[in-house]
Amino acid sequence: MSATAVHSLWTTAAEVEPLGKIPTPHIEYAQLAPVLIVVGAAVLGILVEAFVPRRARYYTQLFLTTVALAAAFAAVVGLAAGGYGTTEKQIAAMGAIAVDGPALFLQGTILLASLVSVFTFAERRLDPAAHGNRIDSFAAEAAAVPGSEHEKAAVKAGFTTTEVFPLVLFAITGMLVFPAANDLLTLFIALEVFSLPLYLLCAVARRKRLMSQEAAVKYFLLGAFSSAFLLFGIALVYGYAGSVSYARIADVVEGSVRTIDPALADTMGNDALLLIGGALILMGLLFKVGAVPFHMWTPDVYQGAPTPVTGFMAAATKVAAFGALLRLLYVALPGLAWDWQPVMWAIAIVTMLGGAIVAITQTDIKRLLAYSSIAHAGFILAGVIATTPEGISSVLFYLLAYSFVTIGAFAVVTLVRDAGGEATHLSKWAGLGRRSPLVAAVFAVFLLAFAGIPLTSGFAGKFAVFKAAAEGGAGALVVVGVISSAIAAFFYIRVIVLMFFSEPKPEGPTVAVPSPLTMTTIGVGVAVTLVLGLAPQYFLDLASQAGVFVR
Amino acid sequence: MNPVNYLYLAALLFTIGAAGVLIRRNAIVVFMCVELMLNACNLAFVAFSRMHGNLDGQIIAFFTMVVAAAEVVVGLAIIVSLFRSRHSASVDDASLMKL
Amino acid sequence: MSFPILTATAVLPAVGAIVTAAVPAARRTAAKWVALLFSLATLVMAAIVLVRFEPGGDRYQLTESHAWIADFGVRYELGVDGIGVVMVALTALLIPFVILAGWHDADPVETKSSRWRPTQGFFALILMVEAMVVLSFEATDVFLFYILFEAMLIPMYFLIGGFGDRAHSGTDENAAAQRSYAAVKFLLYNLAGGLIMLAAVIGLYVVAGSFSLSEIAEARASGSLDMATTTERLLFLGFFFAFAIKAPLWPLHTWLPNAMGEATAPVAVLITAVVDKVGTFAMLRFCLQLFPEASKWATPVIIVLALVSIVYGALLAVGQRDIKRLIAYASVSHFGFIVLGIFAMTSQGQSGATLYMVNHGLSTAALMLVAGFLISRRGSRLIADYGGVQKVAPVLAGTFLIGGLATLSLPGLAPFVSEFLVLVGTFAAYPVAGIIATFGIVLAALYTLVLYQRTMTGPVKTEVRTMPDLKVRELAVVAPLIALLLFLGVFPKPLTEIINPAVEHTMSDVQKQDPRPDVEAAK
Amino acid sequence: MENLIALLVAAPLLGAAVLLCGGRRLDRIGHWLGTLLAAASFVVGAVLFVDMLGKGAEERALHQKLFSWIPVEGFQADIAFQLDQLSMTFVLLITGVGTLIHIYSIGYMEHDERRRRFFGYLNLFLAAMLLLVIADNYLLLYVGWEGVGLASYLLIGFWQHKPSAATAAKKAFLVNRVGDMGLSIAIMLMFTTFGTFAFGPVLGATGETSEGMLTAIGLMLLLAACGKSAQVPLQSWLGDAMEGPTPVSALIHAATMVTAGVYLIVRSGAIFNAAPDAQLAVVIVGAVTLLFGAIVGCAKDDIKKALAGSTMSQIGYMVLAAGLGPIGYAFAIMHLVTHGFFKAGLFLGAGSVMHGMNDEVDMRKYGGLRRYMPITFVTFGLGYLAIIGFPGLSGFWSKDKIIEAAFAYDDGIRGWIFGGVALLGAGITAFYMTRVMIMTFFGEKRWQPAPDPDKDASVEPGIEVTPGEMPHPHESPRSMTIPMIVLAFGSVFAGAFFSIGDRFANWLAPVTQFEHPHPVISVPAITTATMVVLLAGALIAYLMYGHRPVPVTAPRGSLLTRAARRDLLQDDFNHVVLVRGGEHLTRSLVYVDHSLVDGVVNGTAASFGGLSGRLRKLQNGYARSYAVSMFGGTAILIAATLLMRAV
Repeated sequence: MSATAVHSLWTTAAEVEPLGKIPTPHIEYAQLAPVLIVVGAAVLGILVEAFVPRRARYYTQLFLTTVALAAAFAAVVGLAAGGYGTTEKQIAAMGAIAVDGPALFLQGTILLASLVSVFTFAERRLDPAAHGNRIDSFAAEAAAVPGSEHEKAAVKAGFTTTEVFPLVLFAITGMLVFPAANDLLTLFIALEVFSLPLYLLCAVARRKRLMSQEAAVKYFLLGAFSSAFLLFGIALVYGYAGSVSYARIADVVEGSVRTIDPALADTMGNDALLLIGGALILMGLLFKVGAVPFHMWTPDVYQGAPTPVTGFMAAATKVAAFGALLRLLYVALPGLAWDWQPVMWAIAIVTMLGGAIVAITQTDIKRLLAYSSIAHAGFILAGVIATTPEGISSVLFYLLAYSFVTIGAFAVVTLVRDAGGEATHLSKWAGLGRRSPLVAAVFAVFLLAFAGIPLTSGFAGKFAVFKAAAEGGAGALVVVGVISSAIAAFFYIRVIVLMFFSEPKPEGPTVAVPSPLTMTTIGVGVAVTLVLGLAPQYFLDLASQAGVFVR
Repeated sequence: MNPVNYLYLAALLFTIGAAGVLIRRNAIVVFMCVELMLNACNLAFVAFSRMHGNLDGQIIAFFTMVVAAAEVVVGLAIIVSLFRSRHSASVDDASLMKL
Repeated sequence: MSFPILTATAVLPAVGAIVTAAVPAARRTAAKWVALLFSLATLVMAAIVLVRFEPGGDRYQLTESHAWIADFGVRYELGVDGIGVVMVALTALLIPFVILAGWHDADPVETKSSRWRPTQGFFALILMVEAMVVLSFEATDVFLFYILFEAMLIPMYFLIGGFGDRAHSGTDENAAAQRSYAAVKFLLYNLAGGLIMLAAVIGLYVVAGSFSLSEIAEARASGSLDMATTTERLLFLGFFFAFAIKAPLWPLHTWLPNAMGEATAPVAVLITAVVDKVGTFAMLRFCLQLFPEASKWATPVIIVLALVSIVYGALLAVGQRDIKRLIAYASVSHFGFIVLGIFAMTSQGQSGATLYMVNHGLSTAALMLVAGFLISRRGSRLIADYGGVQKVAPVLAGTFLIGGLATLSLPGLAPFVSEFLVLVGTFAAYPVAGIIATFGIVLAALYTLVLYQRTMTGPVKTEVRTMPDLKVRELAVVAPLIALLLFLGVFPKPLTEIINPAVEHTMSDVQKQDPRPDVEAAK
Repeated sequence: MENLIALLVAAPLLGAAVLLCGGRRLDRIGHWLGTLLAAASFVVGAVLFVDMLGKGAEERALHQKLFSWIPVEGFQADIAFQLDQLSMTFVLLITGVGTLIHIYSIGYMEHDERRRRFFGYLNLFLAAMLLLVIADNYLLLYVGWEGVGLASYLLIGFWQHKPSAATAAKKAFLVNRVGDMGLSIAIMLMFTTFGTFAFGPVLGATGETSEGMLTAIGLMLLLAACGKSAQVPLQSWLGDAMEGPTPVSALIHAATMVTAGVYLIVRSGAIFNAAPDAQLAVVIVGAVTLLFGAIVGCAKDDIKKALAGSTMSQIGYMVLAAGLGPIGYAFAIMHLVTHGFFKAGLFLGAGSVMHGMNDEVDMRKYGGLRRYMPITFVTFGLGYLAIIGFPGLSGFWSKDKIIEAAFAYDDGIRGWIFGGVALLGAGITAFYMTRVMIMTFFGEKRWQPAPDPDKDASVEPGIEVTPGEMPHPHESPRSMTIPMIVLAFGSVFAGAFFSIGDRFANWLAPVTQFEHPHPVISVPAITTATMVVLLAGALIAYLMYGHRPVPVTAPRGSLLTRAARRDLLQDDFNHVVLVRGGEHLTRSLVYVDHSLVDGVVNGTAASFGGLSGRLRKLQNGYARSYAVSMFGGTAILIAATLLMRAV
């Protein structure tokens, strides 16, 4: 930039309006109700931790969380009924948050998924009671060193980490905002708000604590690393467009801004800013999505984290992250489609294939599901690339279908236990079908849904996405997709073979009889899987109505 | 002075931070490097804000600081608990889960 | 609207499956009876369908159509043409025999656990398969068909992998290993085919904007839909690949011997006589109807593949040591004939192919089920372990022989009619192919008679000296099949009358005329 | 009247059904039932015959259509019958001889616990054979054609516990299948050429198509005939077929089924008449087989195998005659009928001999039996005279005519060749039949103790044989002798009855136009020549076997003899080329299927597994390496986006 230009910058900078003119922000509380309810409940939860006696905490927290999530969901439904999904859609909170179809649909999905997975958080019948205290899957006292006297004492005293409930509520808050974020700052904040609690949640497993902590560290460091990239990307895009609001960015990118001051003109000329920035933001989101090559945290974290948390993460995070991705690409950077589409193509392909291929040789059920989630991320990306309304709605539908299958599957994983807690090694699952046909059958249903066998939600979703992709002209992607689903089918089948066709081992694991909580989770999972498989029409309509972004 | 140079500096800092994340073993140091990257971002924001002559960038910088602080809290908690159970803050020692 | 009889025919067995599965573990026999009754009820339903179908009438009859998944342009559309109705009847007819033949196949060896209920599962799965197969024969919506085409793999998979043939060589462990290998192979082969087809199905929608056969046909007729040649060919290949795996056509056949070898005889019948027919049926229904041009384009290659299947399958059957694998390869050969008849694209060929599906179902069922009875008596699948059975169990041997003669399509038995029609139809269009295919009849005689000679004749082996003859239940299975084989061999008219109009429709789809005899042509 | 036709088939078919499905409770009356139904069918045939005689020559043919069998667009096959003079001849022969042999079997199979089933099979055979000859289209004929094949398969392998029998049965069926291929291809050709395969239209329209096509059809029909009538090169099964019970050999493998080929050719006369090349092929096949069978017959020591060779040779005569066209058809059929009488008689005689000799079949272990079983001796003797063509007996009339016709093939070299061959055949026939006669009934006893059935599977079961016991030959029961006597009558008089005034030829003329042959040399000359070679043959045989004692164990013999014992090595050829080759082929294909076709698939799966294993290594558990991949990924991402823009 030449000196004169700098000078002009200088002067324009001097003519900034006096601060007094800044309008006081007005917040549409009604439209933001879902978020506010959840965050409020989270804060309350902290207070509960502080003041409610230990014995009562579990029930108080469980009650609070459930009610809050239910209420929030009710609010979402109310908004949708109020037409905010379609006709009334608007941008709230000074342009920070969009209240439109995709946002509401995804928020609803997240809330429902969270609700059922919170039940698995609260499950405390799986392990035999220690010292007369029911125990759940979270450490008695996360701060205590594993195996130390301190820990033993905590266990003896029957401590439980009820903090997980407020934590999960905070995480959900972030996830609710994430897909609704309408400017890059909100995006970043929402990302952090749901990431930080998740880091902590990963660390508080009751058993295999070393692995749990390791998972947390890896997730945290890599997460922070990626969010740094994201932030830098934001900075660059801001530099390019002079604003972080999606609408503004889109205008600038398309060159349809009314007033162009020289500084903007100058930065607008420099596409590198935009492209690099966009790429960095994309990377930050793809990391959360778990797309190759940003996926490598997934297996380790999924394996190490307490299984309920894994289920929650796998489902809700993906939903939120894809929501944000969609909004970014469709609202902020549609003008850049020609640039990001080819890249996304490549990423989608390697993600589908990579996830499927590496999963073949996995020996731990949680890692297996992690890789399968990677493969599924690839399938969803195929829908994202379509850049058509069908693309959006197909992705929305897929996310809905996928999240419940995932939560259900992980809930089943929590049931299969031996002396060392959950028996996650595949060899332990041999002959499960003979021991407890029902559990095995349920898990088989989930696996078939993952594999995308017709009459399950997995197939409907896969079909919707592939159809959208094909109509969007990505036929080759569809072919790669079906090939990798064929590969993926192999390892899902392998697990089924293991469960049903191989003789049970004498020292095999036992299947714990869960409380109604987990039963509800699994039941809902199965129900949704089959309903979306047999009669998806209603939800497809919902998705396609919700398939339009506000701008 | 030309604000563009601040951008170069920001990029430099960011790269240094990233490199640090990649090469340092000690979790604390790695984490510090991440902080460095965040601050590089802040610098970039401020510089751009200056160029465009609007305040968004500077406000964002404040938000970033808060987030960074929050990250420190969470991060240190995790790292310390890891250190206490393993008596080592090396990132590479934490590799139970692989393949 | 009238009573949805087609849906009923498919729903009935499905309900039966649920009821059967719900029978408490201890009430094993009850479950069997429930299953049998439901299958018989389905047979009655199918009979009603057969009666209410008017050969002269519209192409698709008893149609039903309901909105299903609008977003995918999918409707729940059912309807049967002459071919479909016959296949439905065949399926409904065979299942009771399958159930009856498998009466004791799923009795638990030792009670594993009170919750483990193999018997209920076995019969429920069989009925599930029936439901899906029947519906797939009735579906006139490509998507609906595809769904069932894929979904029926799952119950089949559990039937193969979960209830293996108790007669096996070697230890239980490696038997279980072979069994699950066979099951996985079956599933992956067909799943792969199905997924390729999925791509084609989506492609079809993108091109045609609809899944309904009738709509697409109209669009083609009105010219509003004209596929680019390459597109049509690619889509055709996508569909055909899946069907060729299911059929199975050389070189995609290798899953069949494993599956049929490891599965119990009734399940093997289910595979080859019922499920695989969906593949050949779909070639007629979808490949020719949706992609006539591409079908004609691909004909030469497909005919060659079919010929290879015929000769290759027969030769491999000769080389087998395992009775059931032998029958499996024989089936490969027969499927070769069916495909040949379909793609010869002459009236005789296609009527013959359709008849062949029915007759092959009956003959293989007869042969395989008797083989199953034989194997269950001796506990071995190896041909070498038998000899002189004819002396100790003449009825068993006799029925086995008749089954074998049907397999080698002896004139007077049903398969002859269809095989000859296929041969004539092929010969009229492709003389050389017709002649090569004729070698199949010699090879068929070879493997059948070798099998019979080695197992039934010669000095009585000590192991078979005490072998009991067929029981009443077993006779009840075999006798009706044989009776049908004889009847349809002498009087196939009832079937041909139903089939012919449908065949004419297909012929007009592909715009083919039968080659006229030289004498007339000369005039 | 025509409605009776179906009864011809229905009666024995009913019998077969009842006997085979009836179960043990029918064991006691089964054989009577079977015989009764065979007889019934004969009666029906006779009635129809009388009715037919009542009509003029041209309107004698009867038609009956039961129902349309395979109605498919452009393809009509009916279950319909046609009973003309030709069919009628066969009907009478089949039912007549058939009934006699049923009666014979009652005694012969008396001790066999599966006699009921035996009669069931016999009835099945009758039904199929009758269907074959009264069908009015080639497809229905095909049904009968394969039906008799099946019956023959079942009957040859009737004593299934004998591996040799089972194998022989299988061989017979397979070789016949090769012939059937010819028939089905012929039918396809007819369909594509004429659009139908009913006798009337096809044979009527031969003028409208090319000679080439007709030749092709003719050759295919010839192939079929070769299979069924054991003509070279498909003759190998007939010798082994003698594993079956002797009545079977008499009925199926001498009198009726094996002559079906001749029927087919004569029936298709119109086609052959228009295709001289095909005719030549027929004649050649006939001539070759004629010699082949005769030579084989000379070397066999097994009485039935010797007779089988003779059958082959005699059918060779018929085929040769059939190949000659209108001049030969009538004589072919005539010889067929007479041969039906005397060859059946000979076989029954042989059976009776075996019956008396503990089922010994080796003629070297007979000798001097004429005193012990006079009736058998006389009937057999008459049959012998008939077959060698002793003047006045049946064989003389029929065979002599064929020889004449052969000389009349054309007035060139071919006439001489085929005539000569036919003549030579007559001589050889005289030789081997005399040999059989002498070795069996004359000379000194060469009986051997009975073999041990446990050690030697070749013993027919049911007839209780105490090992080591010397045979005590005795005349067979009346149920067996009566048929022999009846047949003997036929073999004596039938020929003369037919030939006086060309009665038979004229009877057939409406179906197979009849022309008088004009041989290259005069008829009397031919007759005398025949007599000469005949006497020569008989004389040589006498000098070789009657004059000096017959060794019990066969001498090594000349090369030709040894070859002839092994059916002129034709079996060995089959074994080496077809059987061994086939085994190798199948075995290698099994390997291919397993390691190539299947290998490819498994290979792909395995390769994915390997790839997966390698990629897995990237997940090495070090957070920093994950960071590297992220960093690298981002770098690529950025580079890619920038490049996109640059390009």
